[in-house]
Amino acid sequence: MGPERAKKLMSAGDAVERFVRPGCMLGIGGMHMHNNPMALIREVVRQAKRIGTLVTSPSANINADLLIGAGLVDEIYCSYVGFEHLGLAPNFRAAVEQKKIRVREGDEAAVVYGLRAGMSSLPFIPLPRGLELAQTSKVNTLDFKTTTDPFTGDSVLCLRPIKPDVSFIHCQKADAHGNGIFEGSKFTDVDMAKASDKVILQVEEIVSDDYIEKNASKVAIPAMLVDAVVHAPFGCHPTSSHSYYTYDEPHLLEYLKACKEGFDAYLQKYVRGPRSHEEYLKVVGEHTLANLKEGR
Amino acid sequence: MGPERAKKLMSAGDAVERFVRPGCMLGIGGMHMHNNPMALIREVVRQAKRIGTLVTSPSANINADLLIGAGLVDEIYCSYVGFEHLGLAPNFRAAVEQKKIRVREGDEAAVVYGLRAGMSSLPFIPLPRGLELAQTSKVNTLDFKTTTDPFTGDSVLCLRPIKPDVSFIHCQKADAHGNGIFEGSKFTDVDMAKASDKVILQVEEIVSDDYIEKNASKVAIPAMLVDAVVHAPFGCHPTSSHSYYTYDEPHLLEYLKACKEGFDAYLQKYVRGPRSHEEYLKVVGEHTLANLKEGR
Amino acid sequence: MQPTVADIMAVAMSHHMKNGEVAIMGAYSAIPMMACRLAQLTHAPDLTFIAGGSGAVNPKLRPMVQSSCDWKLLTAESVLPLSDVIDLEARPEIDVFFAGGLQVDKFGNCNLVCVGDWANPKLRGPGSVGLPFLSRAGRFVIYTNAHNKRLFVEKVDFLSGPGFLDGISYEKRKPIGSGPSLVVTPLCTFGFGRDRTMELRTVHPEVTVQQVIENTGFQLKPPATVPETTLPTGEELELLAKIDPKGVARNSVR
Amino acid sequence: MQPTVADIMAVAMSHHMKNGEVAIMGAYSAIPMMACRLAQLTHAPDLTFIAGGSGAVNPKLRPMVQSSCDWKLLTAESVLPLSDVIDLEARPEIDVFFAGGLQVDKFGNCNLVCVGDWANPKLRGPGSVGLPFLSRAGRFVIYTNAHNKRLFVEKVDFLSGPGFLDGISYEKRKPIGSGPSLVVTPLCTFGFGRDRTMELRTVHPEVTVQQVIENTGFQLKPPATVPETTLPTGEELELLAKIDPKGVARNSVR
Repeated sequence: MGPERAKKLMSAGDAVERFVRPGCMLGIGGMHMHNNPMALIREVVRQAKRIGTLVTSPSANINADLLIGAGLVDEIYCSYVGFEHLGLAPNFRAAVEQKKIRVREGDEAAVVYGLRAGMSSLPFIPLPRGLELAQTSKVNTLDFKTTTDPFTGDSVLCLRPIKPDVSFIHCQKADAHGNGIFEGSKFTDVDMAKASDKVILQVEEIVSDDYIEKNASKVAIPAMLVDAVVHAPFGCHPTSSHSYYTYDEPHLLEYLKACKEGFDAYLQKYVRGPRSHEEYLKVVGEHTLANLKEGR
Repeated sequence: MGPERAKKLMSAGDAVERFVRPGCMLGIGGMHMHNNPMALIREVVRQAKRIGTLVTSPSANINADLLIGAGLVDEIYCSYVGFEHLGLAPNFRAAVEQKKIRVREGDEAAVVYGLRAGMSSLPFIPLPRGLELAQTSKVNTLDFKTTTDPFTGDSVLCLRPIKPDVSFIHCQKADAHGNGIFEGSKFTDVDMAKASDKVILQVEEIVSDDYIEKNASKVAIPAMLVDAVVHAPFGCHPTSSHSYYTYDEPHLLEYLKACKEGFDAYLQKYVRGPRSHEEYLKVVGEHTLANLKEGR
Repeated sequence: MQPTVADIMAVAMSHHMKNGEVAIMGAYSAIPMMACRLAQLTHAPDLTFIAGGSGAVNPKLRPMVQSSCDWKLLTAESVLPLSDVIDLEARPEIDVFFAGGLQVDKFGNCNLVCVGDWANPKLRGPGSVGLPFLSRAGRFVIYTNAHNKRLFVEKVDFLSGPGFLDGISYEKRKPIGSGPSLVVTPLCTFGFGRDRTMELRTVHPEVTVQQVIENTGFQLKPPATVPETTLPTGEELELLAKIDPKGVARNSVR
Repeated sequence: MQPTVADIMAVAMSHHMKNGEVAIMGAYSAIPMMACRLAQLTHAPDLTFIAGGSGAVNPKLRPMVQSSCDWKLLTAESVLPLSDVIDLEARPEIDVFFAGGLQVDKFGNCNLVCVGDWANPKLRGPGSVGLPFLSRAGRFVIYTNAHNKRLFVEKVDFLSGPGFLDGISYEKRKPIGSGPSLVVTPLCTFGFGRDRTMELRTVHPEVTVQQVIENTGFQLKPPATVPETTLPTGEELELLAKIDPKGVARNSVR
């Protein structure tokens, strides 16, 4: 009963065009080779949107490395960019060594506590004692500063809040309004959504309002935080989407090889060539996708 | 397969005797007339354990008022003690007006941000701007102090972390190791468990290790935080246990009346008289309990 | 069907809500919840409301309940841990906060802590709970289930929820939100004037301006004619009866 | 059945874990996960371990996987949001933290950031991730999948994970945890001496002390006889084969 509600469903292209301003701070969810919102990321490359500052979960993978390889990232605030058991992140590595990118050195604490400060509207956040022993704060004086603990008089290391202008988050299910459900790990994605001004939610499946009502306790991202819902089955490929499909290790190895042997060819074949996510999936091939679903 | 794991199951009496030190800071979960861990609280009264500081969720009810009425609370750090649509909290009100209790005046922000600082091992936590306009911080200079925002130079109101020595938390299900599942609202109970040194978990139902493995994503309190698991069906009576039974409004009204007309009689009938939670339930009566289950 | 006082109050609050806004309420808020649900079913399908402590976002109110933390509220769109609710309370997204108090003063300041001096209270109330967040809300609505001189006072004895403070110094404190916007009582509705004090806007049916003046503890300067509060339409009354068939909220005033 | 290098490493780590402790590991930690599961199935049924980014507490490793964030790890006892894992990392409850690095120095300091100067790196690594939390862990175990002079260095080029710092000033920094306790490499195990530097404790079968010295970038003063690393028992080997039948971790070294 009652009047119709507005829907936030749109294509990846429309969402990126509308909500990613050139030069903005972009937050990207997912961790290691899991839940990376790749359909949205490939769209950023297609539209050649410059990213002022890229911030990711504590462990970035191809989500960051691809954007860096496409030459679109001015600055990265990062804790880890790598491919876990598959090795280093070649584009990230090369860009830093060749000084083609500014690094705001972070660590897990920087990202997690920084997002917390952002999501809770704290002016800054003091860190647990001991974390000041690492060298991170010495090479990043923009984000780490010291104040006085008003209760003990001790000097305390503090972090600047992280508040992305827009974030890309992938979860498995959402309704058309943006009530999002994770069917696996949440990583730091809920915190990132809460800390961000705008959120684009990429999902495997659109579910009905009724489904959400019956599963309200599973909704981790409330619709009020979400500005666009993008339906992108296999949208994390070549990374995994928890409980839907596993990561494509051969593709990731092909990617890593391409980084060394000619990244433009990779971008042409998989990113700039296909005009949409649907075309990308055709390039990857049904058979491959079916196998990844099997192997989840 | 493998060797047997230790179990943390014990009676309310044993748990309170073992983990509640006289004069300690006690945290109590539940909110308004829901999920109050009453079986444990009545046991504190039976054992006449003095509470140095009582801290509750942002909205306490009979959980705080009963302990105060029994004369066991030296100090309370509180945001709200009341009975919602049923009126004020008579024992709390009388104790404050007659200066029989010290009040560390708080509010929702104080409890929630304080627990967060406690659970995340932060030395202190700065508050979002605007909260300093309320009078709370002016009458509680123990918990609220000011420092300098190292990023802006502004003066910022900060809170002391809340770290209870021991907390009583009620959830609906747990295994014998303390992996706890809420089948309804979590209130601030997970935060409180994380901020506390020791946790006594009161539950409606003990479930198997297998059940937990199949529902791992629903476990909100990991066993490593829990020191004792107390099986207490209807352990929240006269408050509700979400999804298991509703609150006993006639009993709460009887309680409110008793506070004015002779609280000792209430304590004798319902708390000190019955020697255990099982005996308490007999005094309340099967028929009443069955009705509350119906009305959930 | 005759509207109850609660019906009239709910409709006044419902009309105050705009489509697409986010509202939040705390304890003892059956009428604001009913008002928000009514707004969703009429002019504001994209209104979002959060039932305070329960963490329920857009509860369907099947059935309507008294307690803000009732399990039945969890038939909703999502259920957040309270910690997340507090984060949202602190965000600029919250357009409307519903507030109340033991005392409310002419500047819309609210007090839930005590009558008399804090250190020597004549009456100790429950405590401030979420009222300090009023300073960060887009705007806020004050609702009360009574209207008398003990409740509507010249100056609150304790400042739990900051309204326009003393009026004069408000701007200097760099407020984040825009302060109180509407007051709904069992007798009338108030708005706020240029001097940031309460002004009588409408009186409910069968209530006289004189009655309001006599039951208000600060001076009112009502205009010559004060209109009657807009009554529920037939459609609104039907919807209210559907939302709350047992009268849990509808019969909760007087 | 012959033990693999990974088997020997896992058993060394397993024996280091005590019943009732809590352990945590980050990325690329298949061997530590296997070690903890083995400990649970032998002498430490009440050991708890958290598989880093996945948030899985006590994953059953059915099956064993390479990635620390794999969905398959969620067959576990509980699954925490990463934010909760970080809170636990900062609590004194974490008895053992598993760590590694691009470089590890003689004081047990770890570096995951860069080789060379941070501003002009010869090699840029992935980043520090959770290593700064080593300063708060009860103790920590360093494991590496290689053993050479580029990895085991005199002094790390970047301090990601604080070990005993420069040894001398360690106490003055009021450490919270007790620092590194064990190092497990494909060649040997190290402990730490009174001067807080690494000491060779055992060499794996078919490895000579001379080999270890030649592949370590800081000076070692091994005693006259260095015992062989304790080999897996028949029962342990059987359990390892059950935990990891496909050799995902067991065949991951060399």
